[in-house]
Amino acid sequence: MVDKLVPDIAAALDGIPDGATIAISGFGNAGNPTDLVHGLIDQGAAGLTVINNNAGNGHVGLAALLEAERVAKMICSFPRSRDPVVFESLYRAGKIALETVPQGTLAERIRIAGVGIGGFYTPTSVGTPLAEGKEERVIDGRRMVLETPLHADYALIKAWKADRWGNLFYRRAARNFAPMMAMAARTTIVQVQHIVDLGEIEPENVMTPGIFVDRVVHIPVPTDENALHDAEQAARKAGEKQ
Amino acid sequence: MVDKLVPDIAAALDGIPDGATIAISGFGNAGNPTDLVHGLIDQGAAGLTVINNNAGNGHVGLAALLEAERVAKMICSFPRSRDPVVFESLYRAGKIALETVPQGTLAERIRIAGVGIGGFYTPTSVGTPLAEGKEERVIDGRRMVLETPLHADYALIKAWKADRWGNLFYRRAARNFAPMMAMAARTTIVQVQHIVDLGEIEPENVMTPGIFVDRVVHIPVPTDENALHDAEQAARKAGEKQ
Amino acid sequence: MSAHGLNGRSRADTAARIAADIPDGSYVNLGIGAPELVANFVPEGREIIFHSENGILGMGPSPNDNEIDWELVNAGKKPVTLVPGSSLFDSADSFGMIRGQHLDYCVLGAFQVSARGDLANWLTNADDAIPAVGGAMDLGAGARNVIVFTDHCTRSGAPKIVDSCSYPLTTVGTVTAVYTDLCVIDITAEGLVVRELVDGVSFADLQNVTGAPLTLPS
Amino acid sequence: MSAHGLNGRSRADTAARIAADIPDGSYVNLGIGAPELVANFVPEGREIIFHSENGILGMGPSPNDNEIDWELVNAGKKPVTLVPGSSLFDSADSFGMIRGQHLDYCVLGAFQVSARGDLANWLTNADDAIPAVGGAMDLGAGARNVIVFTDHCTRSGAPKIVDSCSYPLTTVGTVTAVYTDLCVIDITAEGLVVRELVDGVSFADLQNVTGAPLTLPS
Repeated sequence: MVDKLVPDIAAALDGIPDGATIAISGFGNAGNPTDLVHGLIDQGAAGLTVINNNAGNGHVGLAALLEAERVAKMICSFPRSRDPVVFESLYRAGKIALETVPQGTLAERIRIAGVGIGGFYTPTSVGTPLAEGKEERVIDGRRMVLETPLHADYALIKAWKADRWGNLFYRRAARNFAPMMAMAARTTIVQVQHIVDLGEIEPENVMTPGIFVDRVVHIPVPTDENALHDAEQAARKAGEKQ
Repeated sequence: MVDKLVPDIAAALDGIPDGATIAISGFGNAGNPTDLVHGLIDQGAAGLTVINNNAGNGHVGLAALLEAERVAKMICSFPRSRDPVVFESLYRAGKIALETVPQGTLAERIRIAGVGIGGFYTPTSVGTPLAEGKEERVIDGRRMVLETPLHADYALIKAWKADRWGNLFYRRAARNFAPMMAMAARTTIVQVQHIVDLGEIEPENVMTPGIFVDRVVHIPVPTDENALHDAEQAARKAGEKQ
Repeated sequence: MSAHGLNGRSRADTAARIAADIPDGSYVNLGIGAPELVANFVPEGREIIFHSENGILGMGPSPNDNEIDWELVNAGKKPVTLVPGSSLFDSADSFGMIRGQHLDYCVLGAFQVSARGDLANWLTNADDAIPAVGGAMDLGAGARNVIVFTDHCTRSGAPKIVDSCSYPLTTVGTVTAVYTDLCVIDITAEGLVVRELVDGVSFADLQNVTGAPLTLPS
Repeated sequence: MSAHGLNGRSRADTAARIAADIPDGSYVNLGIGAPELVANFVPEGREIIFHSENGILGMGPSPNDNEIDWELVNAGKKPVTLVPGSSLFDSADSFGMIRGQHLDYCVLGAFQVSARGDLANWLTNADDAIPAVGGAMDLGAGARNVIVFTDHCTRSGAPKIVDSCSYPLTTVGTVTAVYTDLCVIDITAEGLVVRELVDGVSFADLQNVTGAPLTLPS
């Protein structure tokens, strides 16, 4: 019997070794697997390479993982946020490496890793510093650069519904990078708000088929990273005033 | 106001010139826009290049278009069917050109035309006759060949539901090549069984966003190509007996 | 009055000017910041479909405070709403729309724009600048019309429209038009063509605060 | 008894033998024709998830005549059903699963298989053969385990397991095992290793009707 449900976050994150490459979905709060990221701090793996669109906000979620100095390298499109202090100070101190990738190229590089493609030519970044060192050719009159697949050892993603086969449904704008990351990772770990019976997600509406999913953990009330950030900031300010 | 609905098949197919490249979705009966294909026979365009997974069955649908000698070239993965007589006789008579493309490469070549990618490296077809003349390189230890985008001037597709913005929902296995063809074509023409109000297809469940769709024609009871084929065969046999 | 010393229009007026040029039925992506203002000025009777690169087509205005849904945010990570007819998709599909030239317009801010349509809007030359590009290179390379929405000069009065960008480029030769507090400029094969000047600003005034040669439509 | 003169098992028995080797929870694509038989022999208690390259995961058996839905067909264009937990997707995603090595097994027919695991199953050398490949090259290049299900010899008694394929290739070096009416052969770095012989067939018998050197497991 196929049953991808695991009892808790520790089981979901079991075995992640030092030095692993971890793809983390989410764009702002949408689709952000904050509970898995916090679990990863407890789990202890270090020297990680993290793929995410951003590089953390405030001192919570991914920023907390960075602040714990578990991440050796970030691969992202936009290492800036409302409150980017953690990444910026690590970066300026030379404690973290950064690979900046245009957002669409990031999405597609992850996708091709998942679908067995070895590279693609894109017009994005041509003639810019981000194209330096990349093979370039003109295709149908348009300058293009060659981009390579971005594989991950693990993906941490958040979904709205899952069944025991690992079929996933994402709500609203929570989908973003998750489907590609689920395809690109050797092991895909999902925190999900609702566990449903097989067949409850209409076959047409499955967004990530279970074949791409390895472990599902039920987190009915996920951590709200925005709220946590605000609370943390308020506490910090209150502390400063005392 | 955005309103992509057109009154009839003639309006849907208006302006298709001789020599156009037409992508036609469908896999067996599933997602097969038979009414548009029959309309294209009436419309009259000739010298066409047609992209479809197959090359017609019996004497109906795409096979009828071929039999009317409107197609100069087929690009497909499997130019065989239960009853491939039309394509085979044209091909053997040198009246039609054929480009055979592995099915997954066909799907991806259409997709990349739609998403602005200039080429991709794939392990499929390496070392086979279908890789002849293609650039090859070894990526991560795997031999890969370079494949190019497959653009279309028009796509003819069938969907289950559409709204006036052109958002589409496909039923069961009718999706197959349609989403990529809708992206890859300059003009995408859809025959649809149900016209629904804006918002009736849940935003999460839209399979082809309207941005990829140009014209929608309401065909509540589409031609069933299998049934038509069977009827046509029965009539042919009855004729032979007389 | 700005650093250039000329009496330009407000950002809201520039946003409205851009909105007036976007035809009914267009698919449009608005960059984070000032470009977002354009959505407030869609002329009555036009249906413009807004795209957000994190996976939304048919994005609506900000929600009321009691309707905020943090799983529904725009590219600036701020809560938004959906309009009837909206669709949601993943980032690969979303950037497929962009790269595949399906968007009719994108509106972006700029540090600099060159006479041949190069755009610099993602990175300064500061020693400690952290390279953060987001979707700017994809949008600049992919949209059919790349509109730049910018102040005509920097806060210190330096021209932002220049012969050649001194900042790192975002895209090469893709900007189609620039809308500023002072003018509308089309970027053509013949260079920068001034389509419109705001009231009270002369061609000579404009050339004076612009770092590349301007022409009038022939 | 077949053209090779040996007393082999039936296709159904070979299909059952393959099914017995596919572990619980596997994702499996069965080629058109004889490989489809494998689905009939999944051992009790195992959950095998069948993939169809036209966009189905969780494909069930053929429908009853009154339940036929022509929008739900398999790769052979025949009507099928869905099991609870199934998902549907487009051809690009479906072949993404294949090419991306997410399928545990595919089972394909063959004209010929070579000692190094080359597969020829799509085109003969006939002068008028029309090249029709379908998904065979994608499946053969992409699945983690590529199982060939074939008669040991052709109808005229010629070996189908050969040193080097004389027919045009489908894939190079990807076949992992061959199940025939006479045996199970693993294709390893050391060549063709006979894992099993059917009752009444000796190693010498098998070598006699095979076009490449066989070994026994060390």
